Amino acid sequence: MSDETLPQPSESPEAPAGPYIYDYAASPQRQVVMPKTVPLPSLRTYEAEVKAAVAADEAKWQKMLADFETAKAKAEAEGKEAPKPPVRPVPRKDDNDLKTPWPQEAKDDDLHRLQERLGGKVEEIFEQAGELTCQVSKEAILEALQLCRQDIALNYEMLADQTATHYPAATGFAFSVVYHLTSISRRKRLRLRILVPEEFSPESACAVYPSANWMEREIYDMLGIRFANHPDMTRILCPEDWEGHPLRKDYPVVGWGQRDIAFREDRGGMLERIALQKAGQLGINLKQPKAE
Amino acid sequence: MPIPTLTQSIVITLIQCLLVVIFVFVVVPLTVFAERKVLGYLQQRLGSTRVASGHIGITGWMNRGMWKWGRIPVLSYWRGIPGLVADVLKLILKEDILPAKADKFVFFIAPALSMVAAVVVFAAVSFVPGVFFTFPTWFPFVGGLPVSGGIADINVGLLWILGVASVGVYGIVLAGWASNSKYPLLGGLRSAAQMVSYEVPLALSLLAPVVLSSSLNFAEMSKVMATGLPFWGLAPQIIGFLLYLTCGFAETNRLPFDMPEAENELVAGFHTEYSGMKFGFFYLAEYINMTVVAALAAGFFLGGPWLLPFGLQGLVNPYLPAFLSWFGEPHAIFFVVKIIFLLFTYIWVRGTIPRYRYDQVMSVAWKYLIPLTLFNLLLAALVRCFAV
Amino acid sequence: MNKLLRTLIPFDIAKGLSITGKHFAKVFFTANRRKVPFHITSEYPEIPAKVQPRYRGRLTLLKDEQGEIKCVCCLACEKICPTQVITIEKGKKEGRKMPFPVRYDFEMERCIFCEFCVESCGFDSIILNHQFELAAYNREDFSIGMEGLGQNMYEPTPVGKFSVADD
Amino acid sequence: MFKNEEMEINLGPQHPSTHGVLRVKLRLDGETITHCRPMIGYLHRGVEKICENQTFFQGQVWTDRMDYCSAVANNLGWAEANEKLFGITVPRRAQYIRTMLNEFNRLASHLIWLATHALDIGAMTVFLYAFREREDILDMNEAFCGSRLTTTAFRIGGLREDLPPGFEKLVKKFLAKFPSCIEEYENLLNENRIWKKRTIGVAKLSAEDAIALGITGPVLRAAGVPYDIRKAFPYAAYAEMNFDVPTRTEADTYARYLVRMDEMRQSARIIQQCMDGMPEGPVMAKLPKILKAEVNEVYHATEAPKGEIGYYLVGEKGSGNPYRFHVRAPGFINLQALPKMAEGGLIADIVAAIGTLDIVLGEIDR
Repeated sequence: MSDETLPQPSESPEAPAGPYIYDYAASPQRQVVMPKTVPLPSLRTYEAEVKAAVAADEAKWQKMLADFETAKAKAEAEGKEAPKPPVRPVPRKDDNDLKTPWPQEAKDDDLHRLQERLGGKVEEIFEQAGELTCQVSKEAILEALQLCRQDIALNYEMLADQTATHYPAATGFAFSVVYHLTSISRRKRLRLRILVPEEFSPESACAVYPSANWMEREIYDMLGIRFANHPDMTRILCPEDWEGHPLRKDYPVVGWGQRDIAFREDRGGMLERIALQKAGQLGINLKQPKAE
Repeated sequence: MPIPTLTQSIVITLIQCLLVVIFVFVVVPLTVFAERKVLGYLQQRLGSTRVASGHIGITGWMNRGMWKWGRIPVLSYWRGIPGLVADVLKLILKEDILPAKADKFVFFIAPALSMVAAVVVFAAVSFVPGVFFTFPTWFPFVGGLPVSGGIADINVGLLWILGVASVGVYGIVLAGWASNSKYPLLGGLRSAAQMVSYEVPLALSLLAPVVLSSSLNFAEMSKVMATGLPFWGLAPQIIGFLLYLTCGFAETNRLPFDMPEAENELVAGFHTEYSGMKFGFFYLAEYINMTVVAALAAGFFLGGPWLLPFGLQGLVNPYLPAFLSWFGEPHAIFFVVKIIFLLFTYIWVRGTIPRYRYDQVMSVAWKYLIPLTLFNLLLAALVRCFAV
Repeated sequence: MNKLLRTLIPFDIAKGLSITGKHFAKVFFTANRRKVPFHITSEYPEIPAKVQPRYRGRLTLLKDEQGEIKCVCCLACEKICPTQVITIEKGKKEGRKMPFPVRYDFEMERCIFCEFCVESCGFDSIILNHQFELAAYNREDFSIGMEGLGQNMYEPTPVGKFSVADD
Repeated sequence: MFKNEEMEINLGPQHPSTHGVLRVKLRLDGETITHCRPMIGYLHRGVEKICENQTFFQGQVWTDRMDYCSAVANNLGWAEANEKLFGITVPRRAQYIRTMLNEFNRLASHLIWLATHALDIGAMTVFLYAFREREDILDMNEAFCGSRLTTTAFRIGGLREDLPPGFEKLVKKFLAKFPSCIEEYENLLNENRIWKKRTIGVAKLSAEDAIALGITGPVLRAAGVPYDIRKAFPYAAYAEMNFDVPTRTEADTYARYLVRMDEMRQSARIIQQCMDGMPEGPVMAKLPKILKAEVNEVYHATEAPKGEIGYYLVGEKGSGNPYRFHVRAPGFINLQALPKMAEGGLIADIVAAIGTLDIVLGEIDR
C-alpha cells in the first residue's frame, strides 16, 4: 500500500483567488429588518383586536358549518353517508404559569382625576400588568406633568424615568415618549405617554422635574427628538459630531461603519488579511439570531 | 592615647563618613522593601514574594528558594529581597527623559540638592557619646586611634541640622519649576508651602529638649534627655515626641500629610517629569529624610543610645543590678533599633490613617500644632526651673 | 472638656493602629503555609487554585463510551449563543444514523462563557470544563476547531502546561 | 484689580479615582471648583440596541455587564421585568433564593464602594479588608452560578438549577464572620478624626434637591427620605422579610457612609432570614419552550445597591426579541447631582463626592 493510494490530504482547501476581504457592508448585521407592526399597547386597539378575533372565529365557524351543509347535500345527492358534523375547536388549555396581562379598563382614581382635570387633552387611560398608563396629547404634556407634581391628591414627586420608542411603521406619529412618575409618599407609579411625529419637538420636562435633563439629552442622542427650551440640548453618550441616531430602527446594529477602526492596529493590514483569510476558511460569519 | 595628626584625623572622619553612608544606604533600601512588605502584612496579605518570570533560569531558582523560606515564620518576611535588587537596577537603568524647554541646569541640580541636603544632616547626629571604637594597632595608617560616635561634634548641632534640612525644600521647588509643565509646578508649590509651614512647629517642638538640656550639641542633648532629667521631665518628653513625630510626617510629605503626590488628587507630584536615576534620587531623598526625622526623634526623645526611652534610663540607672549593667551603658545598637522601629511606625501610620485635605493640612499646622508646641515649651521651662 | 481631651489624645488613631498592628503581628509570626494561613494571598502557581464544581471554563465536545462524538448538529447552541461564536457544518458519517459535525468551530476570543449553549443542548454533547488558563500568544490560537489548527476541542489549551503547580 | 482668570482642568477620563472612564471638566478658581461638568459616554457599548436584536432569553447576558459591581441586582431586575411582561408567576423557593443572592450582591457592591471610597480618601487597609469579605461572596456566586462577576444567575421564570449541596455551609461560615468584620471597618474609620474631617459637611445634597434630581438609593436615604423599593413596591420575597430602612438627616458624605454601613447589617439580617425560611419546591415555572411576546409595555424597578434600577420593555406581537429595551440606571441619574455637590468645594472634595455617589461607569454609559 504505497502512500499514493491513501487519500492525499489536498495541500490546502481550494485557496480563494484573491485575499478574502470580509465585506462589512454586505454583512447580515448591517441589513436592517424594519418592523411591520406598531406594538403600541392601548385599550382601544386591544378591544378592537379582540372583537376582530371573535368575529374571525365566528366567521370561520360559520364557514365550517356552511361547508358541512354543502358537503352533506352533495353526499345525499350521490347517496353516500353524511360526513361527520364539525366540532367547535376548543381553545388549547395551557397549563403553564404564563398568563399574558391584557389591558383593562382604568379603575384607579388617579387616572380618573387626571381625566377630569385635563379633560380633552387626555387621549386614553387604561391599566395593564398592574401599571397605570395615561396617554396625553403632545402639546399638553408640560401641563400634565405640572398637575401631577403640584396637585396634592396626585403628588408624584419624582420622575423616575423618561424614554422614547421609535415606531417606523406607525401613521400619524413616529415616536412615543414615555414618562414614569413615582409618588414616594403615596407609593404609586404612573406612566404618561405622548405620541410625537418626526419633526415635532415636545416641551422639555426640566422645568417641572430637573432630573429629566440628562434623560432628554439621551433621548435626543439616541432617537433624535429635540426637546424645546431644554438647558443644553446636546448629545450625551455619542461623540458630539456623530451622524445618525443609533436607537432608531433604521440604524444597523453594526453601525454605518463611519468610525470602523482597523481590525487591529496593524497599519499594513497584513495580519488582518491573514486572519480574515483564516476566517473565510473557518466560515466565521456574523449571523442574525433568527428566533423561529 | 596618641594625638592624631591632621591627615590621620581627616582619614578617620572619612572612614566615619563611609560608615554613616553605608548605614544610610543599607537602611534606606531596606525601608523601601519594608514599605511594601509591612504594608502587605498590615493588610493581611504577603508583600512581594517572588521575582518576575519565575519558572525558568536564575529567577526560577530564586523563586523556588524563596518558596521554601516561606515555611519558616519570621524568616518568610525576607522573601521578596531579590525583587528589591530588581527595583534598584530598574531605577538605574531606566532612560532619563528631559522634558522640552525645561531648564537643563536647574532640572539637573534639583534632585542632587534634595539628596545632598538629606544625607548631610547625618554629620551632626552622634550615634554613641564618647568613643565608638578604637582602631587596632596593626591597622596601617590610623592604627590605635579612637573613633568618636558622631562624625562632627558641632556644638550648635541642632541649629545646623535645622538649617540643612530646610535646604531640601529648594530641591522640591526647583524641581517643580524646572520641569516646565503646569502640574509639577502646582505640586511643587503645594509641597513647598506645606514644608515651610511645618518648619515652624518642627523647630518649636525641638526647642523643648534644648530648654531641658540647655545645650545645642546633639550628644549633649541626648545624654541629658536620656539620663539627666527628673521624674517630672517625662511629660514634656512624651508630648514633645508625639508633636515632633507629627511634624516629621508632614516635613517628609508622608501620609497623613502627603499632599504633593497624593496620587488620586488631580495634581501630580513635583517629580512627575523625572525618570530614571533622577527620580531615584528624589525617591531615596524622601526615605533618607524619613531616616533623619527618625534619628532625631530617637536621639532626643526615645533616649538615643540608652535603652529606655523618655528619660526613664536616668531614673532606673541607680537601682540597676550588676549583671544588668550592660543595659545601663549607651550602645549604638539601641539607637539603630529605635530608628528602625520609628521607620516601621512611619509605614504603620501610612497604612491605617486617611489623608488630610490640603487646607486642613495647613490649618492643622497653624491652629493646632504651634499652640501645642508652645504649651509643651512652657511645660519644659516649668520643669527646668523647678525640678532641675 | 471631654471634646478637648479627645482631640488632644489621639484615641481614635491609636485604635486604628492597634487593629492593623494585630493583623501585622499575626501574619508576621505565622509561617505563610499553615493549614489555614492567616493571610488571604493565594500563591497561585505553587498552590493550584481550586474552582467550584459549577465553574464555567472552556467549551469542550464530549465523546460517548465508544469514542463517538455525541453532537448531532441540531444547531441549537449555534442559535442561542449571544455572540454567535459557534459555527457548525453538518455532514454524514457512514456507520452512524444521526448527522455528524464535519466542522465545529468555536471562537474562544469572543465567547463570554455564559453557558447558554450547554443549557440549550438537548444531547449533553458539550460542556464548559473547569479550565481557566486560556491565554494564547497569538489571535489565531483562539479559534478552536475540531481537528488540527493547534488547539482542538478535546485537550486543554497548551498554555496550561506551564503552571509550576505540576512539580 | 487682579483678575485671576480661572484654570480649566480635566479630571479623567483616565484618572485613578473616577471609578471607570468618567471625565469631569472643572473650572478652578485657585483651589475651589467654580464650575463642574461631567462628560460621559466613553464606555457606551449600545446595550439597548444589542438587546433589541437578541431574544428575551439572551438579554440577560448584557445586563450583568452594565453594573459590573452588582451583576445579580441587574439580573434580578431584568428577570422580574420579563416576568411582568409575560405574566409569569415564579415559585416561592426561587423567590427566596433570588432575594438571598440579591442581598449578597448588595453586600459585595457596598464593600467595593467602601474599599474605593476609603482608598480615595487615603485609608489603604480598609480597601484590602473589604476585598477580603468580597472574596467569600464571589466564591458563593461562583458556587451557585459558575462565574464570579458576570453571573447570569437567573432565568425568566425562576432559576436554572437549585442551590449546590455545600452552599448552606458557605453562607453560615460567612454570616458567622461578617459582623466582626463590619466592626473592624467601623473601628478603623467611624471615629477617625481625619476621616470625619474629610467627610462631614462634604458634598451636601438636601432632600428636596435629591428628589428633584431623581436621586434614589443610599444618597436619598441619607438625606432623610426613607424611599426603598424593597419596602415601597415589594418584589421577589421582600414582602416576607422584616428589615428596617436606615436613614439619616445630615445628607453629607459621613451620613451616606453610615447609611451604607447600616444597610450592610440589614442585608446580613435578610440573608439570615432567607436561609432559615427557605421553602421546598421547584425553582422553575412551567413555560413554553420559546417565549413569544404580546403587545405589552412594562416598567419594573428594583432596588439595586446604588439606587432604583428600572427596566422598560416593549413587547411586539409574536416576535422573540423585545421591541424596546431601556434601562433606567441609578448611576446615570445620580451623577446629575455631581455639579451641585462639587461646586464650591475643593479638588479633594470632588474625589470624595464621586466616591459617595458610588457610580459605576458601566451602567452610566450602558
